[in-house]
Amino acid sequence: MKIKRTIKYEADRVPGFGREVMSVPGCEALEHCIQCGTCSGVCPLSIYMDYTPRQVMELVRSDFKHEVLRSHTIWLCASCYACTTECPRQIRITDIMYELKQRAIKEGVYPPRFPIPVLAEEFTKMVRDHGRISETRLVTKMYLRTNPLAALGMAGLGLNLLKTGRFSLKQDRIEHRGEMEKLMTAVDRENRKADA
Amino acid sequence: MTKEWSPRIVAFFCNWCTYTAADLAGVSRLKYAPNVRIIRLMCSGRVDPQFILDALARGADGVLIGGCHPGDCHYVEGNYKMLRRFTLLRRMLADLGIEPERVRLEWISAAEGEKVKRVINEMTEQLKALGPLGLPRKFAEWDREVIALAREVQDREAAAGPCPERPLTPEPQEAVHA
Amino acid sequence: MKYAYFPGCSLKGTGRAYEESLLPVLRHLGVEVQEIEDWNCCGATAYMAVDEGKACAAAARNLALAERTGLRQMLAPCSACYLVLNKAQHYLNEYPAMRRVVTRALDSVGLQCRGDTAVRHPLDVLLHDVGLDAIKQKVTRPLTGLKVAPYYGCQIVRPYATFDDQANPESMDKLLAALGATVVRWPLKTKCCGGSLTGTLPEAGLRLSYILLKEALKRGADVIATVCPLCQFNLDSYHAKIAARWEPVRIPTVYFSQLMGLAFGLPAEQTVLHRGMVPLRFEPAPAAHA
Amino acid sequence: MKATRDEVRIGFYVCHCGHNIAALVDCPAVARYVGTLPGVVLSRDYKYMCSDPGQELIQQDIREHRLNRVVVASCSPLLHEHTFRSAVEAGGLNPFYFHMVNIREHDSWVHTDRILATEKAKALARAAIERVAHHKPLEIKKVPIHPDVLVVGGGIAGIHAALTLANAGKKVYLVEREPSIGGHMARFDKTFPTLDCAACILTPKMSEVGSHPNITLWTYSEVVKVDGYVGNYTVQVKRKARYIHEDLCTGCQDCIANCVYKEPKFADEFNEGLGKRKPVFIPFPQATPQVVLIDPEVCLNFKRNKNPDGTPVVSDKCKKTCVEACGERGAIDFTQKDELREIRVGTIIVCTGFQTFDARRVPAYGYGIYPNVYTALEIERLVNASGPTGGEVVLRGPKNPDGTPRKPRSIGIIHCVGSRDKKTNLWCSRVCCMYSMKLAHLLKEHTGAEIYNFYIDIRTPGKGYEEFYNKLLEEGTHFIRGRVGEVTDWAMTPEEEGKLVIRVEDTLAGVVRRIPVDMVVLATGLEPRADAAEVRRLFNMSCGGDGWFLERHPKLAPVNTFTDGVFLAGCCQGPKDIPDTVAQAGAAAAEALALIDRGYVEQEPNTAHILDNECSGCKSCIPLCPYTAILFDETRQKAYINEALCKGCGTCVGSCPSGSIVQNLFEDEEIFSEIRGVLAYD
Repeated sequence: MKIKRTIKYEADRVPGFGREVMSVPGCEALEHCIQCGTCSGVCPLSIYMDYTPRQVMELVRSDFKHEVLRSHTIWLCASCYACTTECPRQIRITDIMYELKQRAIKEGVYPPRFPIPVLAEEFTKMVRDHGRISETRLVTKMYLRTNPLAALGMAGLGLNLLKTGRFSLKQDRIEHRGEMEKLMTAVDRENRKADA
Repeated sequence: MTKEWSPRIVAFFCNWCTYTAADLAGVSRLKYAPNVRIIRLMCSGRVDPQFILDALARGADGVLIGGCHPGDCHYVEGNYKMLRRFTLLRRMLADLGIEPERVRLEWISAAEGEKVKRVINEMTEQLKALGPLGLPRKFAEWDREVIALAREVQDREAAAGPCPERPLTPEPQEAVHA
Repeated sequence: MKYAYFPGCSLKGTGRAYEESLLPVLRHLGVEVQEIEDWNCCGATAYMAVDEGKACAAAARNLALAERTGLRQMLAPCSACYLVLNKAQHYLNEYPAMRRVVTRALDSVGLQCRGDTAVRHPLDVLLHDVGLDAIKQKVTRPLTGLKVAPYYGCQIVRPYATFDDQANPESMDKLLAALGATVVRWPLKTKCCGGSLTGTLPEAGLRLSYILLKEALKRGADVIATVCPLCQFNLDSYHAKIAARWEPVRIPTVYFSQLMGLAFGLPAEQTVLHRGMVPLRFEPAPAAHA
Repeated sequence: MKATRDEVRIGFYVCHCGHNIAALVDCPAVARYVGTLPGVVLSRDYKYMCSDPGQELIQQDIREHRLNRVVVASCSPLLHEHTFRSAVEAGGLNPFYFHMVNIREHDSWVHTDRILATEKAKALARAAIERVAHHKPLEIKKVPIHPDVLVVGGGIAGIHAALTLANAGKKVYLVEREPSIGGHMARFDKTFPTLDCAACILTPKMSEVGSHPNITLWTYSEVVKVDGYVGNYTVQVKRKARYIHEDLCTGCQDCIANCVYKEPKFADEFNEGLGKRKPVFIPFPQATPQVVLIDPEVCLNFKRNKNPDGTPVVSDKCKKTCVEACGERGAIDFTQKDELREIRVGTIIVCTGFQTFDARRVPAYGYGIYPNVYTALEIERLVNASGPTGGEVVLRGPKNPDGTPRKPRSIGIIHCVGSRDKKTNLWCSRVCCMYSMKLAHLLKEHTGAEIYNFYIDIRTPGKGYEEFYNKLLEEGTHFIRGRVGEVTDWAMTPEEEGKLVIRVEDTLAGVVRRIPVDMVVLATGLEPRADAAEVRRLFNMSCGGDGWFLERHPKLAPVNTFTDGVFLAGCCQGPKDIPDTVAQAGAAAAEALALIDRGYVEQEPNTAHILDNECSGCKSCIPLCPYTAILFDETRQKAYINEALCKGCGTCVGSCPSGSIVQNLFEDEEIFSEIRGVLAYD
């Protein structure tokens, strides 16, 4: 029998983390959470989560940063907004999940070869470089980076897409190339200014 | 000025709704800007336009009037009567070159402590942006100008030589607003 | 009626059947659309997970381009685009700090965004601008006998849509009924299809698609009608995997616009039913009086 | 003017109110500052001015220092003006030689900067000093109180208040909108936590109301207009046509038995539409008064269209078997019209109650979509022995294959429906936890079903309430802490087939669960009645932001309103259970009695009068007065004010072009000096 320490010490907290998250636009209402569990009750993916959405909310509020950023929950959120519309305290839970994903990516604390952040990263790169997404190409790239074997398993799907005329590895792009990159650099610059 | 300038607001609140709402804001420990001095009246209908002009003339940068919501007046329709006078007054103020934002009428019910806070904070910010009205100082300046002008006329007339119909020494000028 | 049209990446790729069927239907109803010049990816759900400022900037570039057309209304058929563009507009109007950053970023590429273009969904436009009566008039081959499960998915009713009820949307129900189809009532019409998780975490994602397909079949539906390229993809493309993991639940999933084309009697290259992996086999007969 | 100034001797007191004021206002500094102002002979700061020693201090100073004006800077005048006026009077001065400065509610409690708060206190104090110099001695007027009382609403609150007053010998008008008194309580089966039957404890009180010589009971009636003021209200009551002469009906119900409709056919309001009634009906067996009524919407003797004035058109198409059955009693009258009655009362008690939250507003719980989803009030009727099923709990949905009604084997009770939710009502409705547990107990008793309670928090603050919770736990009722996400009818697993499935996070276990049940009960919350805003206007009351009627003070004046002589009781003021409602109704009755038995009310002498010499006779004030207190003397061409009618709003004063109207306590000079005072700092 393998046993694990589950107690939390004050040293496990990162004081200020909760406040920091709650200061992000869209995340303010978290302070009103009454832990009713409606979010988990309506979440179609809560059945796979290590922490239910409700627990994530409490962990954020209580500054348990490491637990939250390492949880699978934030990656399982499919952005269906059911929790956000049903929450009796109008907490924008989906937006909080986005915020937590961002922080996890920035800090690089997600599991290696974990496909979801990789997809997000490839996605943003493609938008930055080309302005548009070529889905099949994007998905192929994601599989190659995370699980090449699974890409083989998807071969049947690719074939079907090809048959229905929906498969293309051609990269679609906007005319004003470089404009997206310029735009994103400008956002970075403005954010840095705002932080300073 | 040694102290940073901060607007002064004189408020006329009706006893039944807005004054009570301000009490509620206090009981609820809401925090708002300390720039307002509240004067209690029984009804906003009691607010005489002269009160507003007098407050501005004596150095207020803004005047806030608080009454019950339309239809809720404790005295049936005092607030409507006020609204009528207020609309006229605002037009007049604009003609005098006083920004209409300086005089504000708000319906605040006894339950709306939160609104008292919001309105006072908003108005304080607005007046900060507008800057001081400073009527007393302006009056003093005008008075000085008027007196100086009168002196000038006297001097000129004196220089022009005596005029048989008029006495030589003019009557002393009194400051109009001092 | 003229709208700036934002197709989005999916409608040019795996979801091309949506665009291919929607545009002829709109034309048929006298709705003009003008594709926004040089639009870019809206940012979808993935971008929000990386940086909300950039996500807003990417979306705002499209809003700015739409404003340039002078058309005050923008049509966004893809659910993700519809949500993201609306969300960006909300953020720009609610958070001054965000607006500042985005305005300056747009400025660096010579664009301005006022943020006052109404971002609208085709269902909204069809029901409220065109009207069911006008649609009914165009129906030459009513879909009599076809049992359709209307599937709205998540992102057009939650959280920013105002054109339909969040819990029980009915715009597509009414539209399908106007086409002569039998509308199947089911409680899953706004449940999540799994989104991008079908690709990234199939066990979790596909299960959601499986539940939808199974329930639609159980309620006697012949076909599922969708409004979203990702939903259509998820419900249409993974039948083999779903059958292997759980049980076969074969039922076709098409865009509502394809069903409209069918009812309007538009030619096959405008209903593009051949693009579905599970084919819809239904030939509506011409209306008796037509 | 200079002369009066010289005579003025003001005493100034600034109150620390413990730390309430002193924490943010430098009271000694305020006292020092005020001490330098002209006319002030004495300026003190003191810990608690409202305490006995504080008041004695004022009296002593008046005598020793020959003060003739007093100013106290402390809390809101709405709280303690009366206290200090009395102290000034006890010191030998006219009580109106006093003015109060509010530096607590309007200063120390709402600011954060000590220097600025102190500055503000000084400015306000200075204004009062300037003002009080102009005060004049005034007389308090006494107005007699009409001893009759109007009680609006005949639920348990109204019933209890009316009986208390009537038993004290006062004449009471009890006006109820519905055809019978009893309110919500009459529909309940048992009451928590004692489980005594609601009807058993309520009906004796109802019949006592019906037969009490001091109570005039008007059911099926509504108050439509209220005029006057404390002690002297004139009220118009609309008595709606019930097409039955109340005084002739004996309650025999022969008309019902002989109605042309052999079977009851129309949804019965009292049973939440679960049962049926005829067009001529009595709401429920114990209805008070025992008088039937006819529903013109469905009675065959009326046409479905209406007269232009909204009254139904008599068709005379029906055989009128009811009239035949009534025979020479002749109680039925199809031509009856709504009737207006006017009464005079001195005090009013408003007990208009609540409405239950409309469960359709939470579509995720499926009310109105799935037949086996019920509201709690429906269950109250379903478990009641005199309810539509005779107390048998059977499902509304499809029957068994053999045609017998299905009985639930598992039941989910969802708490907090519509409550604690920013999208609907943010407040906790206070009674749902307890009534849900009561229903859990009753349903278990009736069906033996497996019962699940889904709650956010269990709230049992009441005598015997926590013990009741404990009893439920012993009975094996499941308690799952989690707000239900959704109720649907799609099955994941074979055991879910044909059931309603509740999806919820069991937050204590930290897992998401799907629980199939046969019946779902929604514990809907309490909310203000849809017409609360109109009722509020009618009686000149205030509503809180949430829509409940506002009490004068949440702790110290819980049954008073901002209008003197109008009191509140029961759920119209906020959600509460029966014991609290009855206690509040008793309190409201006691407040009314206190007024009546004193026999008079004191009126603030803040009325207006016209300076005869200065009135130009322009008549512009006359239409402004809502009380028609301003009259015109044609011979002298002057206006004059009937001070008995004047309420003291000052609207005429504010608009008199010649400035010839004076309002006591709010004279122009008093207000101008206050303006001068608040602006004279820096």
